[in-house]
Amino acid sequence: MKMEVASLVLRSPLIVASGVLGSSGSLIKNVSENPSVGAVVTKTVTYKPRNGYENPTVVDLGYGFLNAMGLPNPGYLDYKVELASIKRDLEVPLIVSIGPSNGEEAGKMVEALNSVADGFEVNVSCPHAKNLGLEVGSDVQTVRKIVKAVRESTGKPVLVKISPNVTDFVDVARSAVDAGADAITAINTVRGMAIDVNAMKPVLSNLYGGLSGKAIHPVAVRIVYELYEKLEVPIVGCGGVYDWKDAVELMLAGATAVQIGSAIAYRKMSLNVFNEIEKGIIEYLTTKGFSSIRELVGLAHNS
Amino acid sequence: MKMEVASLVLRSPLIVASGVLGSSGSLIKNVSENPSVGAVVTKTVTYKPRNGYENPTVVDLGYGFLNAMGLPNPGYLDYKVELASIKRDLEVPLIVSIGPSNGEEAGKMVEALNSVADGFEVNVSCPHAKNLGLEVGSDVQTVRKIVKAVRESTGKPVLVKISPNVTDFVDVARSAVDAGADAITAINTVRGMAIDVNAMKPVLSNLYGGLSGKAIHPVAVRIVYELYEKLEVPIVGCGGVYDWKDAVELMLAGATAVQIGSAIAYRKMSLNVFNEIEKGIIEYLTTKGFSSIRELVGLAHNS
Amino acid sequence: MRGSHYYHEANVVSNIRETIRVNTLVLRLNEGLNMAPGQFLMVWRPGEGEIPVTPSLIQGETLSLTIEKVGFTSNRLASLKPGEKVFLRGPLGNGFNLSLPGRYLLIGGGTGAASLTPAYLSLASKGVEALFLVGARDTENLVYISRLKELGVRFKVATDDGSEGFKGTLPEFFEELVSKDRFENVLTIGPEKMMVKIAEKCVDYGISCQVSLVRIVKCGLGLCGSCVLDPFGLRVCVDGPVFYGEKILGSDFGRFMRDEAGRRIEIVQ
Amino acid sequence: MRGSHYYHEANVVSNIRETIRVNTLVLRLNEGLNMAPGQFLMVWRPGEGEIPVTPSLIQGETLSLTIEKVGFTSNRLASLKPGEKVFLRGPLGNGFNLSLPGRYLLIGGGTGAASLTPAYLSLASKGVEALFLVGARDTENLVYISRLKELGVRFKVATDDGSEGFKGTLPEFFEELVSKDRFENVLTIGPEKMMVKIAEKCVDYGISCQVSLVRIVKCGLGLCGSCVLDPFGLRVCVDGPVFYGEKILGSDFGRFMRDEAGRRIEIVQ
Ligand SMILES: Cc1cc2nc3c(=O)[nH]c(=O)nc-3n(C[C@H](O)[C@H](O)[C@H](O)COP(=O)(O)OP(=O)(O)OC[C@H]3O[C@@H](n4cnc5c(N)ncnc54)[C@H](O)[C@@H]3O)c2cc1C
Ligand SMILES: Cc1cc2nc3c(=O)[nH]c(=O)nc-3n(C[C@H](O)[C@H](O)[C@H](O)COP(=O)(O)OP(=O)(O)OC[C@H]3O[C@@H](n4cnc5c(N)ncnc54)[C@H](O)[C@@H]3O)c2cc1C
Ligand SMILES: Cc1cc2nc3c(=O)[nH]c(=O)nc-3n(C[C@H](O)[C@H](O)[C@H](O)COP(=O)(O)O)c2cc1C
Ligand SMILES: Cc1cc2nc3c(=O)[nH]c(=O)nc-3n(C[C@H](O)[C@H](O)[C@H](O)COP(=O)(O)O)c2cc1C
Ligand code: FES
Ligand code: FES
Repeated sequence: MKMEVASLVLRSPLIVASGVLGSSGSLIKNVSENPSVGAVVTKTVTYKPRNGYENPTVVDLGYGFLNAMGLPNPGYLDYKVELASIKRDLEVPLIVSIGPSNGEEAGKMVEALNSVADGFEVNVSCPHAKNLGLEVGSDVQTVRKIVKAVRESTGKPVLVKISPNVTDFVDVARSAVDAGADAITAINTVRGMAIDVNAMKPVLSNLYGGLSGKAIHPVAVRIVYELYEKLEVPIVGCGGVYDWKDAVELMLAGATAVQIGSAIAYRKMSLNVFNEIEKGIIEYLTTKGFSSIRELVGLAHNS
Repeated sequence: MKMEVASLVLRSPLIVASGVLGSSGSLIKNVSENPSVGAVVTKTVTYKPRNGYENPTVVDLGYGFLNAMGLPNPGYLDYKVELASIKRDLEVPLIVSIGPSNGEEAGKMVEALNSVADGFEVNVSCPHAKNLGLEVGSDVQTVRKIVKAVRESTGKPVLVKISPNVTDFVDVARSAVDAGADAITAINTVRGMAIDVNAMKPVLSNLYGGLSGKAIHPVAVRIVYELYEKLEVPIVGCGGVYDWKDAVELMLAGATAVQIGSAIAYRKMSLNVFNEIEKGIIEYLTTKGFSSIRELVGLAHNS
Repeated sequence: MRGSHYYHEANVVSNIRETIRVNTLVLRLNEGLNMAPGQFLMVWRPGEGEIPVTPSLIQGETLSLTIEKVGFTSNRLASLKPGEKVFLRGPLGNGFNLSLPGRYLLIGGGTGAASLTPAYLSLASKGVEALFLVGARDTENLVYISRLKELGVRFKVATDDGSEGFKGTLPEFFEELVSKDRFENVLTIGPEKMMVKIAEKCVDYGISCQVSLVRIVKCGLGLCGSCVLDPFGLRVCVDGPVFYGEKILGSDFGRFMRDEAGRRIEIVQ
Repeated sequence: MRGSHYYHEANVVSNIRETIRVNTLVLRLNEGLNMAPGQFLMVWRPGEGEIPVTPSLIQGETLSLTIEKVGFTSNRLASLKPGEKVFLRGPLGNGFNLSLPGRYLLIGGGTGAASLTPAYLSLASKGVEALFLVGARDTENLVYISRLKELGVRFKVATDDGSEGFKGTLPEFFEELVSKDRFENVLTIGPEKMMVKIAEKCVDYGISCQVSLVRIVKCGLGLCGSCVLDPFGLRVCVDGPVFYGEKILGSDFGRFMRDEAGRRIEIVQ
């Protein structure tokens, strides 16, 4: 199921979402050996190393997860070394996720990481990191500056990942595109909180976190659908993809490719979910008489 | 479990959420006979009658529902007659939900309905009605004008129901309080969409709708928690309450009372859910050594 | 529900004209629906609406819907051609209780004759004695008769003008039959005024009577209150559509329903 | 998980000082946890952190945790008083395979001696022959010994300085034992350098060896990648914490782990 997003050629439209593999380079390498994986987005890397928040950092809700990891990562310099050590052996494009707090950081990180990245995803949407993510991503001007700096530092495809927590997400996405983004990833997690009735306290040490998984799937579908009508660039769908139907739903809404995060949890050597989803999509294409996955993209729209 | 919200005295903190009983007065009356029901909020009534949207209007997601009913209702004049016919026999406070598109409509509706209402809930948060609900509720100025008009037309308690789809929901809530709201109801549904992979079209005739049920519970907890820190008025929690733990979670976050909507679906004569939740809360209070439910409110906060 | 994400797809195999106002669609699905007689489906055509229908045949992957053209969606459905698709949500609602002891009399007015057929076939397959009464204004308006014959259903006909079978209304025919013969159970689908009369007579005769109601169904899940039967607050979509007649006599049954806007309106038929 | 919304509440019944650095908390829950030996729990104190712990006793509603004070959270937990509460998430992870045939040798270093106890008791209750080796630097650092006696565990001691039992390290003691006696299975929890040595010897002797690893566990659900064992991409929290030694020899096992920020750091012990 070959597919193109921005100028990245993917052997499958299924992409590993940022964050769920941690910072392990070798894990990225292993994952890339799964023929149903089309690309890997790295854990978001920041300018300085971050330990992330204290535990508890995740709550299991049954129909999704709430997380406030706090963007733990070794910092872009160390991470570059790690990624460089595996880059040569990678079988799929490596999309490096960066979480800059301003344009200057963005430029420096991208320049340094350019040699190991096939593309970048700019995370302006993490709902729980101070001075990062959503705190920059809800301001249209800051997003513009950051994306501009990224654009000026690389010729490689630039994706910008947006947040569902912002009323005017279309404006944010559009300003990213105006500043040079080649594609939009939608969505990051939805802000939420869990309180334990026995402990009588919020569970997450950061108090609130980001909701992912099944619970946010209809939100992702809605946002992808709306962005597809408003933007000219490809959209990468993300949010609550657990089976092939969830993936197809995002594609019909307008996603050219689909990212998978939460569904990876729990499963032993857990990338079977990619194989199952790819198999399901192929069967669906056959049953419905499509000759390529491209034909699905945006099909739910009237035009 | 007596409780006071604004100046409404409730025999139980569990309130029937707006919309789930349709427009039936006699259904409201029957429901009010359940001793675990503390108050009933009516279906949102608008200035003019509305048929609502064409079917399909609801999607069952398993972990919640997506609905775009389109605020079907007989209009405030007819509805007043219906409510008047049952008001005398009601055993609980009747909170009339109104969905005005501007201050003038709001004032007229409240004046007319004043004689049948024990309080009002102003719906500025319906995520799918044109010129109503969220379309007025995302603009702080419009909210202020509408609430002011309501305030000037009644001495009865005024609740304002807010939307999770607005980034600055705190500003919206605060402007409602400044304009005279006695309490805030949080939350209405979260915008979402479902596309059927066989039909390859959005299911809802309105394309997108509002997500309710389990899926939005963590969002409700987060918003109630935040409003509790920022506002001085009581907060009525709403969103994904299916069992007593969900209700307690909202109370610990800061809700003085709790509304229940989606959980009513499916159950035969379905108000058992109220009895079960009340029983669960009472057991919880006993086990944890509380003497009144008031002690729970906001307990998850550090102060 | 979710398994089919969110609807079952069905192909129209044939479209049979029953009367000037009524057609029967024969559908084929990819999987059987595991439906009980009396349960209903929400039938969706994207862009053309979704309406509740109680199938007139349930046989593995084959289903038929007998549809009266009353408005936009039913007209569209009734004119579908073989190869076109419909999307089904369900089964919804409670269905008939077919395990009560004794003999059954089934009384179908209008498309109700069709919708009662699965109940008859289910009883017959269990060896329960059942008689089917089918009624209409005149011969031209009788539906599903040829199908009933094909299926080997034991039925009798009543027409208001006597153009076929008993001359008179179904309640009149029913009265005549029960004065001669003993039935322990009645199942009925048809115009509410007719069903009320039958339900009242059943109370007099001590016969258990199950009626299937029609209200405006929107969600079909007990969520929106659109289909409510006042003053009991029964929701036709989950507490029904089948009710015991004696339990709802005296309510709005046969007298009032609500329109799309929730206004209480009088039932004329 | 959700049933307990989101944690199980447990009361501290007693706090037993094992050594200067290690305490055992005896806890009482409202319900049993249905945990297998080798599985772990996330132990939360609101405002004070949450850490992974493999219980040192699992007996119905009674549970004990043997905790070494290494940082903020473990220090807080190790100093809890009776009546104070902890909140438990789990059981998590895979646990030991205790249905392999043959005799078992259990080798516990540090708090590992405590965490292996449920495995011993489970084997003993099934009548499987098992011997327990407990090791530490010196007598002062031996943990859980009195509890092992109470529980009737068949155990032998090794200390580096010979102040009690065998003089030498656990791998040395192990070498001596297997040269004389035959064991089909080894289970071990302790410092990784020690476990690597044992796992290597097991390969030589053709003994099945299960080791329990420690990494930085954050989510405990296989979601965040924090606990990964490179280069296999195994997640200690769901694929482990128990692994067959021969499967992970040559990996970062005993050599590298990742710190909270995901930096690869050398393992010193
Ligand atoms: C449980 C159930 C089972 C049914 N089974 C069948 C069946 O087997 N065959 C069949 O032909 N019909 C059946 N109906 C009725 C059918 O659903 C309506 O005729 C249909 O919804 C009308 O839709 P429309 O778009 O064609 O007409 P509209 O344009 O929507 O309306 C035309 C007229 O019908 C009334 N109406 C609209 N919707 C409904 C509704 N849901 N219930 C009652 N009245 C309505 C309107 O008020 C209007 O007067 C059933 C209804 C229910 C509730
Ligand atoms: C499956 C499993 C079972 C365990 N069972 C036990 C047990 O039964 N008894 C026991 O005492 N300990 C056990 N541990 C180790 C225990 O979880 C850590 O000692 C604890 O997390 C340290 O937390 P802290 O806040 O006290 O220290 P911190 O202040 O967080 O750290 C102190 C030092 O310990 C390191 N560290 C922190 N967290 C971890 C971690 N999760 N894993 C490894 N090293 C860490 C830090 O890098 C630092 O060097 C187990 C660990 C795992 C993964
Ligand atoms: C544990 C965890 C960590 C995550 N870390 C990141 C991250 O570092 N950067 C990022 O852009 N998104 C991160 N995300 C968000 C996911 O990439 C994804 O947008 C979100 O989880 C929705 O997809 P899902 O429902 O498939 O999980 C994280 C999600 C989870 C659950
Ligand atoms: C079918 C349906 C109809 C609704 N109608 C209204 C309405 O008329 N006015 C309103 O303020 N909220 C309406 N709501 C929103 C609910 O009152 C409630 O805010 C929301 O469903 C979240 O609560 P829940 O998760 O308990 O359902 C409706 C919800 C549903 C599911
Ligand atoms: S149709 Fe919504 S409750 Fe019956
Ligand atoms: S701790 Fe998160 S994957 Fe293991």
